[in-house]
Amino acid sequence: MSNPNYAKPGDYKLGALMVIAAAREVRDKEIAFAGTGLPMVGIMAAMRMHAPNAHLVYEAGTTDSMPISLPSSVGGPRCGHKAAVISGMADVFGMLQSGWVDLGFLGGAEIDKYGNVNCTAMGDYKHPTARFPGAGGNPDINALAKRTVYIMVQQKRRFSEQVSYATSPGWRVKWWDKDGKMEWKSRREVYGKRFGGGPSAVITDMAVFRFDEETGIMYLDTVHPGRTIEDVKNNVGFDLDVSRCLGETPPPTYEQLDLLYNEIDPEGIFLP
Amino acid sequence: MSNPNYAKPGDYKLGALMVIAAAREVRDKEIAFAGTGLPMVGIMAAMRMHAPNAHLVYEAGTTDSMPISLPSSVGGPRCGHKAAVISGMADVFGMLQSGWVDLGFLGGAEIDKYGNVNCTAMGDYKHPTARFPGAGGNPDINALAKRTVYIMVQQKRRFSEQVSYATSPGWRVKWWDKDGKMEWKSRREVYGKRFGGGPSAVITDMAVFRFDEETGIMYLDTVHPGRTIEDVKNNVGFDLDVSRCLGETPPPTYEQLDLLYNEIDPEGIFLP
Amino acid sequence: MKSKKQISIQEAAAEIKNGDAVIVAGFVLWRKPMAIVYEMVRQQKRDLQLLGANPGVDCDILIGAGCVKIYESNYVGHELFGKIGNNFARAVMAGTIICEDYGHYHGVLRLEAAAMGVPFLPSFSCLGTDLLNPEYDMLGQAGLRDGSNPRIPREKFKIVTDSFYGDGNVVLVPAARADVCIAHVQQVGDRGTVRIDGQRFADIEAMKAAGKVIVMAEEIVPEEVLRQDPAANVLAGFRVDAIVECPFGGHPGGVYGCYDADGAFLSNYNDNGSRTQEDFDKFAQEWIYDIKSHDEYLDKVGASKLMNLRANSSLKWSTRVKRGVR
Amino acid sequence: MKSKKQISIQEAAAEIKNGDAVIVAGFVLWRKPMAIVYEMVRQQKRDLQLLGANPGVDCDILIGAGCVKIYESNYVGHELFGKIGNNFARAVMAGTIICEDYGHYHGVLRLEAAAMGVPFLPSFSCLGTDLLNPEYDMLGQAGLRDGSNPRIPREKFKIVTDSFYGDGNVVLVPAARADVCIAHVQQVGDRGTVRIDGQRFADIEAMKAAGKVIVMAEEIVPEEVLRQDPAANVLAGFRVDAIVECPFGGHPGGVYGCYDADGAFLSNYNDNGSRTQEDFDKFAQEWIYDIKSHDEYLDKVGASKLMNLRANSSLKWSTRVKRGVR
Repeated sequence: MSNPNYAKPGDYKLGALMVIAAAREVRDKEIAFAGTGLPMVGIMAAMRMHAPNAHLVYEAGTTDSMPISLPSSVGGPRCGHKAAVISGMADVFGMLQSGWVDLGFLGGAEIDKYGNVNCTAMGDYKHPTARFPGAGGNPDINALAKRTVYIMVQQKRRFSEQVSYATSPGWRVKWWDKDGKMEWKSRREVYGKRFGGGPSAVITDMAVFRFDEETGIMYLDTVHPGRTIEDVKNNVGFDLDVSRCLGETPPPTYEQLDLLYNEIDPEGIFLP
Repeated sequence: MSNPNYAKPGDYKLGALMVIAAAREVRDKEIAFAGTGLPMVGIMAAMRMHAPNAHLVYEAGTTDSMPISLPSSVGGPRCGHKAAVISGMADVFGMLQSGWVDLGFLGGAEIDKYGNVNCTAMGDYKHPTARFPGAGGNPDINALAKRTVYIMVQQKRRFSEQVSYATSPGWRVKWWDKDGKMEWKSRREVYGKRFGGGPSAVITDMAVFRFDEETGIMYLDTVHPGRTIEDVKNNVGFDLDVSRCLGETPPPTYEQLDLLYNEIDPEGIFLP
Repeated sequence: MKSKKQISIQEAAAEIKNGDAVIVAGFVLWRKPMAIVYEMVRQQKRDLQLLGANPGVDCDILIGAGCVKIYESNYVGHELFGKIGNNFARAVMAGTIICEDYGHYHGVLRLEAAAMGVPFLPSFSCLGTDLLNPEYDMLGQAGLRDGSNPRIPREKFKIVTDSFYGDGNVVLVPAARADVCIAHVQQVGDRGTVRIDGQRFADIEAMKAAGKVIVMAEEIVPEEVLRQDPAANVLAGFRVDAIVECPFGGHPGGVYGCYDADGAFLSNYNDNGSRTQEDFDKFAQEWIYDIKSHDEYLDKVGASKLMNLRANSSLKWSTRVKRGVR
Repeated sequence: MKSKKQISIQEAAAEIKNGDAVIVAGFVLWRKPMAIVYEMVRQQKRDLQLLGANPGVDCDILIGAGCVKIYESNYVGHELFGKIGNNFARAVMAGTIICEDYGHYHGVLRLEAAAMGVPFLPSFSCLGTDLLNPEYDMLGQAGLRDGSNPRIPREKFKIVTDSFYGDGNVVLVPAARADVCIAHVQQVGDRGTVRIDGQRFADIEAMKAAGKVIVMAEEIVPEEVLRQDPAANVLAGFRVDAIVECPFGGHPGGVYGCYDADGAFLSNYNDNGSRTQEDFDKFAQEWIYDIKSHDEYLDKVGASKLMNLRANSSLKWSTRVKRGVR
């Protein structure tokens, strides 16, 4: 990757940058569980870049497939192309629960500084001001994969001190005692022997974030070209640690743009 | 079945009589789970006699198959012929546990007056004088089917006041409290909502037995031609109720013998 | 020679009674028995309890039409074609349905427990999330967990400690015991044996979890043909109560090997057919109430549209449908 | 082009270490990886803990050869060809192995629990039987349930009361977490994807329950061919550690679609090859120790015998083998 042929500002869209940033999170030979949309494109890009031996699992029941036409849904027929196994959800979620999945690739509506993610509702859960689709496989994949990468939209109200509803567990999580009293505990404590990892990176339209290994608190890793650290801070609802910022998120290369637009998503489904 | 063409003594073997007696226990449209051997032949005979719409399930994973060659094992390829479904054990045992199976057809080494069956060991379990193969699917099928028919050898030591080891539950069963203290309880009490029935008939080389609906105690139903009630009593290790004996077990008809020897088991596998 | 088990779409919907616990099989927008769902709306089902692991457009329509009292699942949306199920979201915000949220795997396990005949199954998922917040047990809050309804367990979940291996916290989720499951598959035998091509989702478990099973299929085929490859079948005919033949019966969803989801239809439903109750009422009038039969529905969708959606038989998806902006 | 995952029978057996918890997949006498089992005897494995739902001739041979310390399962016999596993029965009576009896379904559930990654699964089976007699917990009696061995759960079973539906007594059985599973199937892809024809027994669960998976197959085939019908495959290659090609590798057992069980061989094993330890030692000398390779074994069985056992490709079983007295 020395002297890469980075695309110049204006030559690429934000979506492409996000997808390539996501693709960089995939390591070769990993088993990855992806949701519909940009996560799917990110993994497929990684498999054409540096991770040719990664294995894709989709929650509706396909394992290690080799799509030649970009799926528009994790349940669709394109997900099954040349799969090792087409089965059902019990099979793939069982594989997840028994520790086989290295990487989960997910979205979310709201996140807090510990990486708890909300896909359910804003405001009071019982009388919400906004209702989202619900958990889907988000808590399962995030709880049981070794690492999770989130792809989200950067807005102050979506990066909260505390999420309205913790659909998916972060590094510090809610726990209720037998009397129903809530306290915050470390993810490691709650999952015990089953602890395998947790949220690893958050990729937004402004920046890439990671989590401190000790405290589990989110920090700024890189800022996308054209954005400033100040822009990011202004769009985060908690006091963000920017001290470890490495600088700019590398843009996609022209080769990568060609891959995305001409090979992976030529129809312009997720990358218009 | 009026005026049936019964075979004369000497024209048939005991095995044939037992199989036909077993076949009479099958009702049309029932879903039946059968073990290897005579049980298998009994159900196949019933399906050619009065129960053409019975459905056969074999524990290795075949449902509603239509064997044209007698299987010599519940796990063999002949079990799968023209099945509705070939799957695995989790599927068929799940079907059993969820209440779909009407009739289980089983064998056993020892039985007591309540229909508890031993397939495990004689004498002290920890230092047995004889060891059998073990439970197999016997307790599962007997516990979870609505009726069970046993096909066994008649010997005094095999019809006991109390079995050495209760592998498969009868009408009164062992139960242990939290401190490990054993008491006898009714099957109905132990299975609660899940109670669906229990041992229904025992067919031996001497007689057919059934169980009292109230007490769950075995009684003599019919005696095979050529045997007396006294013969049977002498080969039962507990005080046998013979007051309800209906007389002789009907022998097979010539048509049934033709069916058994020329159609179902022409190779002489289970009916030499 | 009509199969004895074969019934019409109308008869199938009539098998579902007001107040029933119903599982609509399929996955979000794949293999959904939409023709029956539409007919359920026409027949104005009320007070349904929707169980199952994979709701989607089916569920959003049933809620919009006022058929649903209780929803217990994990997701209502249309994936690429609409992030949120609008009718669902509106009903939850207005409190007109009781919404019991579970995670996806827990939804699958609830079906599997019912399929296996056990009251619960264990899992490690969702620990440390609001899905296990005791205050958010909405059926409990509504006073419906008193044991009087055999379809509503006394607890939403239970956390126990593993004593076998010292594995720590384990979540037990209750079986989802339904009155009826309606499914849509590619082929069903004339005596009811079910064949599914492609992903099976949680459909096998769903069909086993219900007291009554109604299977709609793209085609009814001779049982003998299905029995030539029994390992490809998923449920024996004696477990299926009724079958319905209905080509393109999953529209606007798709069916593996048969046709793609109709993305344009779904996007339009999301953008113009469900944003408000008035939008939905208009959509329902046009696409459900004013339509007398599935044939009429297909004609309204249009033959050329169906041919564009139809799957390439070799690839299993449509190579003709326009999906993106290019 | 040899597959990178392909190893020899000798290497496969060498992957199993003394003291390992081992699952031999297959069902009693069907799809048993016998060539590897024989080699385990040659390599004189010791102190094995045999787990799994469907032991048979494999288990009886391993016990006869002194390889086994702990047996946890439900049946050792040869069905029609020998009601009782003689070596097994002798070892239990002599107390030379620890025998932990479970019911068949509980054996399956123990594998399924391990496959799903949970510590236990619930069931209603075996209530009111000595299988749940607390005094007959033989690993407990041997002091091995102290939690120090991660393959031995602290309890044989646990009975709880259902609090969701008031279903009463429920048995929890612990996961069977194995070090190694060896399986035998019809086809495996060159990168390890597993295809099973016919009954799957508890093999899918068994392969998922073990830390290491070794799949022997009648033939290794191009991965691309298996991937043309992924719904017929049962396990992805990345979950398989090593593969072995071995035609007739299940002999004297049978393989669906490939060959019947060799009833004469099994009956002879039962009647003359295992009634006493001396009988077994002679059998083992002749059929295991004195044989250097699987090719030599096949030649000893004889080509005409193999052709008689070979399945009719249309029916899936042999129409040539003599099975009964007529």
